[in-house]
Amino acid sequence: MKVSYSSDEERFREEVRKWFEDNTPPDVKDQTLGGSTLEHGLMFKWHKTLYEKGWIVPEFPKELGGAGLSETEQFIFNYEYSNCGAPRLKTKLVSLGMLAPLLLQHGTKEQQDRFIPDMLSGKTIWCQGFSEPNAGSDLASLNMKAVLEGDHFVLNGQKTWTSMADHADWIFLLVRTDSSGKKQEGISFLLADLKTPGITIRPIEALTDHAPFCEVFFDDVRVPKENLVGKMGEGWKLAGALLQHERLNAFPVGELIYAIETVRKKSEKTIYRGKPLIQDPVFRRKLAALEVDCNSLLYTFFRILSQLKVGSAPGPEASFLKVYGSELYRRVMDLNIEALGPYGQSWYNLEEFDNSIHQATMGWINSTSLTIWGGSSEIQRTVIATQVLKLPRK
Amino acid sequence: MKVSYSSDEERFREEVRKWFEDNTPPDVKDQTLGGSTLEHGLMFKWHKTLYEKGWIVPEFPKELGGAGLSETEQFIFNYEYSNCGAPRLKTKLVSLGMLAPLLLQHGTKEQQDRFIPDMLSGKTIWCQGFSEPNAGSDLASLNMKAVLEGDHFVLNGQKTWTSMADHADWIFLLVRTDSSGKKQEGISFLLADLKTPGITIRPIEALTDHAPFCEVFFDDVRVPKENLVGKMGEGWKLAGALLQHERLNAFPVGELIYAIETVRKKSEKTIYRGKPLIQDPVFRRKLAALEVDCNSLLYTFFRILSQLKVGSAPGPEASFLKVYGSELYRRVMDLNIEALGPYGQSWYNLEEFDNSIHQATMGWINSTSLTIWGGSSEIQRTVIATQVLKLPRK
Amino acid sequence: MDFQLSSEHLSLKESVASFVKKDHSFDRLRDLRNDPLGYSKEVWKKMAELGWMGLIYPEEYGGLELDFAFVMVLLEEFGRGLLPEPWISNVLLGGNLVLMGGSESQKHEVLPGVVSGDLMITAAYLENDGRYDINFCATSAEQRGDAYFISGKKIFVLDGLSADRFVVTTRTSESVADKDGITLFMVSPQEEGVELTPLKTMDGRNACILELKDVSAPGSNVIGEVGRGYPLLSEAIDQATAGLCAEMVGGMQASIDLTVAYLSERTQFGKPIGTFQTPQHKAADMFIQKELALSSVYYAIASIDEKTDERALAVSIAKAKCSSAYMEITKAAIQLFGGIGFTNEGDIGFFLKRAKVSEILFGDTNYHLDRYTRLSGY
Amino acid sequence: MDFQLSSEHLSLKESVASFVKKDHSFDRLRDLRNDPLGYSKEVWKKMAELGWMGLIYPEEYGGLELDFAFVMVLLEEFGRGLLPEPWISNVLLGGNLVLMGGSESQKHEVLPGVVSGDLMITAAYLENDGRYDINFCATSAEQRGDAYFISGKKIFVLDGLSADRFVVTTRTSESVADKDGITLFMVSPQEEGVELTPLKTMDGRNACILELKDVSAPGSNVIGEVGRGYPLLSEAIDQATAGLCAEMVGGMQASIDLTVAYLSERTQFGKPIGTFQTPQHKAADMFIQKELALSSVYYAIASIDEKTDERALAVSIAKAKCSSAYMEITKAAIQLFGGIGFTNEGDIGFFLKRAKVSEILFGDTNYHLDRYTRLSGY
Repeated sequence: MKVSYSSDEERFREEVRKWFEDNTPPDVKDQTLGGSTLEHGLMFKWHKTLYEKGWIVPEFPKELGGAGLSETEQFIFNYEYSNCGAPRLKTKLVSLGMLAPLLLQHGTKEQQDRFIPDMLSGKTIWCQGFSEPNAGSDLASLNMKAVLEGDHFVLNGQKTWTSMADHADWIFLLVRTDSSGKKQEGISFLLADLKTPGITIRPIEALTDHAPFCEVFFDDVRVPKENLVGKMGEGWKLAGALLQHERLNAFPVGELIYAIETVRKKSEKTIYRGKPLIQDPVFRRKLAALEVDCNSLLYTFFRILSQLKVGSAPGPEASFLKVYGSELYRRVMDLNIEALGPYGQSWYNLEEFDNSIHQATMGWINSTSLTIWGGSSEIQRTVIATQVLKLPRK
Repeated sequence: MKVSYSSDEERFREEVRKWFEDNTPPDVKDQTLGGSTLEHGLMFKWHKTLYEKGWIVPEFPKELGGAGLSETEQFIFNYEYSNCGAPRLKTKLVSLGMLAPLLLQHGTKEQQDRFIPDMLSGKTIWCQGFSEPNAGSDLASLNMKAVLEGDHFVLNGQKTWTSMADHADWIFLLVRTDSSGKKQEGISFLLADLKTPGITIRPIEALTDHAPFCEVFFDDVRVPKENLVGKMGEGWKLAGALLQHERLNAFPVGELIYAIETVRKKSEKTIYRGKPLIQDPVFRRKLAALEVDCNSLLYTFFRILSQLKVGSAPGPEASFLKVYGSELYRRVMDLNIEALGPYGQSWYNLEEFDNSIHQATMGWINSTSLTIWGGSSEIQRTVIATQVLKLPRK
Repeated sequence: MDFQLSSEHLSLKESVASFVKKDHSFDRLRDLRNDPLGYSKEVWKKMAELGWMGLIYPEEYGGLELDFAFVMVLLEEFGRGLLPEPWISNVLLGGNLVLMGGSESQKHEVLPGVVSGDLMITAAYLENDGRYDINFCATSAEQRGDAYFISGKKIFVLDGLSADRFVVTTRTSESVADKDGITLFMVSPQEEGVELTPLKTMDGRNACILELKDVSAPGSNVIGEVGRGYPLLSEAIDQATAGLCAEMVGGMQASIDLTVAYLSERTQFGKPIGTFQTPQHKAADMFIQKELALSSVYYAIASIDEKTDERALAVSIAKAKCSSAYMEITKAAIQLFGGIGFTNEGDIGFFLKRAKVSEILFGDTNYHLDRYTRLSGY
Repeated sequence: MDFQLSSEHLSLKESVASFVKKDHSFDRLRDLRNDPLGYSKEVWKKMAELGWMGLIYPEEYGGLELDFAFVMVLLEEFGRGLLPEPWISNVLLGGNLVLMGGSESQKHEVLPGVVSGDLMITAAYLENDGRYDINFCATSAEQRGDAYFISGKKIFVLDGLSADRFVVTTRTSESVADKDGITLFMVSPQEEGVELTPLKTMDGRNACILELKDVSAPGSNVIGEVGRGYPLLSEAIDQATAGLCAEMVGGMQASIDLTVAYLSERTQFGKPIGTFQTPQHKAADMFIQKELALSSVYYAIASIDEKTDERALAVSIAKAKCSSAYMEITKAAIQLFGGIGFTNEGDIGFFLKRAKVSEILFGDTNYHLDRYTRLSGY
């Protein structure tokens, strides 16, 4: 057993850290906590910078546009990326983070060649069309119809909670191609150009007053049948594989560590009754308790990385990373806003306020939703209970 | 609206306080926290003292052996009783606290005359036979058979978690007299003399190393049919009425206040890093937070008392008193043991230790079970959700 | 001991409830987010016409002279609908300071206007580095001749953007965190040297930063005695805090009602999500928290009404309890609503934001637990 | 970075697991509650024969000289079965202090006996009013001629009732709470002036109060240097604490296994209670807590193994995390078992008691969070 990184890994870490220090634009730095607040022009520019460096999807092999990083290097990379305060890139999250790996495994050669290069360069932005108004936690109940007519599927229905749809070019979809059997079995996986006639996009305003997601309506939308991924009726299985792939990355621990570090630094600078807030015995105790939990989660990632090294992929038990991570992140953001004192009640866009206040209040609001998206805490706990602990389902 | 007691109530409070101060034997005082540790001889003696004072069941009308207290006076009485540190009297808990009110409402004149006087004097000790091995939370599933043969019911089956059965004289029982219809409908309510042939009692040792409850086995036990309370098949309704009556008293808030006061006094005397523990900023903050919760619960009893004054009996919403009270009591006992430092790990019967350590460790163990007995927290939360908030059952 | 509401209380409750239903809506809240004031002067005027500004003020100034439980009833209903009008800051804070400490001429100058809704008055007492401590006061008032000259900066002045008068804490003696030596001044925003910076709070209301640069104020603008402003301020803030707690309980109740309705109606996996045990038990916890918070509010309100020595303690208990309860309830509500709970299209999110602002207003849980500790003598 | 166990580790794990299964049972625990020692000398001897006392000791003294991860593997399995034998106090505390600080002759006197299981040695360092502070030491050692004379009282000496030797902290200079000026002495219970008062812990093990009244000890009984005992003690306690954390994680796993089995088999309302959502989600939380605690233990064990500068910090993180996790898991387990969980007839209650004792042993969560704060420099 060893706690330290190897000297190669340490060297890589230093290289990444230094590069981000030197190359992250000031207006991209320290934007992590606020969540979805990075302005879109800035995001595309930052995408391009990373693409040119070859780090837009560093976990991919070099021949596919990545940097061929090992699991540990990838972890180090993500950790240091967060550590510079840059927010997750929504321009790559669903495209390179989810769809590309799926296409590489289950897509046709044509699909791979047609779509992946533009994902890398940032030319094509993708969004994900899974949830529907009546299919949230119960995703398999989805209703959106796709009927094959000649060379085209004809789509009718609605998707919702589609992140970035109003800035995206393409969407990948779970659609119902068969309603006769078990509900999981009639689902297929399609790719659609958002410029296709019949698609209407309506942004949904979140509690942050931004619109990070949209409703997408489909009215007799014709999608060429070569845009089917996998076989007809394989959609549920593909979605499962895609989510499987995401498990380890479902919770960005680097952002958590960045957040708790932010709280610590802030409380060193804030004055309370003549002393730094961090010296207030109750505050420092809360901070210490959170740091213990954050460290334990970080060590858990180390432990899972060790398992990955010897080839055991994390199964459903990795669900707990997302449950615990999101709930812990929420507690960190609670303390972050607590550190602000009266300023914690303020909303954004006021010259008087510095960025850290803006990040704290937006970030706090955002943190309340992390336990909802990507499989709510309730769903994940049920997965742990039934799939990991094997408690009876009925 | 008024927060203070009336001058009559204040006078009564002073009288009760003074009487307990003067008349509570030293070996009965400060025994509340440990739970079920009061030795039985002592308990009977204490019962007799209260009986002679006319305070064994002060909420009863004078003609029935009580002191005819109003709801508020009764609250004051219970509060001050706990405040002297005397533990709840198991010799009256189920007899006068539960069965007697039921007999007064639903029993025959003969049953009342035969049983209630001996409950008052402490001559007859009762225990309650509701739970069975396979009917705990799901009480209506009870299996114990009672078949009417001539003038007698013949009982076969088993009860469990029967408090005090090994010191009791009589037991009241829910038994199954009909298995044909809905499971709630075939249940009847019986009284049985524990000396009847065919009854075997086996004490169950609790985590405290005491045996506060027993299993009671019935093998062809013959119970005269005049010992039926109410009509055949009315048992479930009667049990409901009995539990209804108990709702407000289901959680003894006086004991909670006594407990938190104990923690506060202890932390004033304990020295930590050269100062009283209560001056440790983190400890005092925890204490303050608990005191706020304890006070809020106390005020809730005040609020319910006000409602009782104008005649509105607490409905199922009063379930929350027990849920919150027992969970809060557990947190108080956690802090109580925390205050002890290394002594918190010690077990009893050591001369070196004073009573407060004994009470703390026993009481801590006991507190972990309060959320189980008398309707578990889970059951009570379901009651609140479905009966108070009217959430759909199916 | 009596926590019953009289029929007069209940009749006010009914009037307020029907007013909130008729003259207010969540869509009004949505619109007001883009309004710098965050409330409607028209609605404010209507409230004044109903006599609500003068609820607890003496008849002499146009008030109804009712007991403090009416404040609870009124604010609980405001809280249910999240009515954004600045009742607490005007009636319990600014106007109340004049009522409790002002000279007869000050009272006659100010209170009738508060009662009629024509004069807006709030208090300015928080400063940078003082967090929630109301005794932290670096703003100086220097006497030169007949007048005082005030310099300093106040932050988060509640509803300060529409105020016609500020009651400002200043230091006339002792040092920055002392309770003695604080003097209250009435200052109008038109005075030379007064500068306002508008702020918006998370729940869309207004506040401001108030900067005073050598602002002149005659001695007749002192409220109460020189150097003796702290007890007045403390009393007014306690009353405002108790009022806020009542408002919070109303918000808790509304959050629970909305959540229960949603759980009963939204189906997943073929049945209403309210039939699942985890949502049921969470909803039960929301109910429990609300019940306890409500009791703490009754106690605080009755303590103020009866002017018991324990009223400050009772207020800190209520604020600590309500802050955590409101926060827990609204967080749980968002979680139970899922995605829609996180949008401005649903109503429940407004309660989350109000819960956060309410938690912070007049001191967060830390502040009140700390104050509770000191007041109970350990 | 590598948190993998080698095949050697896994093979020890298997041996220990089968030993625990064969030579231990919960019924043995039930019997041992009435035994003053709370463990079996016979089982102790068997463990020694398997070489486990010498696991990390040098071959020179009969040990196996293995790395610290073997300690984790061993204690995790002990923790699963709640094996009550005093391995931690003897090997990681008493013997370890001699190993780290003793002279060659002390080592040769003590360590072979520890390895063979024939000599029992523990450490005595807690005092009244010192709570968990290991630097709090009022026990004096006064030099008179060639010998020291020790007077004082130590509380909760772990497994002290069967000890043949105590390593006792004494103050030879500085004042009561200083880290400098603490000297370690080896003292045998047969010395004149030594008095033992037996204690029983909540989980049925033994401890004692050790009173020393002018007990004479030659200078050759000093372990390490005079006045420099604190760093040795601190290191040994850190290792013992890391070991305890491994044991705790084993207990967490066993508690979860027992609970899952019960939930799957016990039926109410016509189906296994494990099908209800609330028990399912509670069980999931138990699992989550255990996973995090386990990671903190890996980190602490590996830090000790690698002797990094952060090992004390890593130990305090692990102890804080394991204490709260073990407590939460066992409390939830009792609740899920219902009545049977609260009896001595079920097995799960033993874990609740062990969790409480483990929480307190070597410093509770407050102590370790406080220590974490100081070690991380704020």
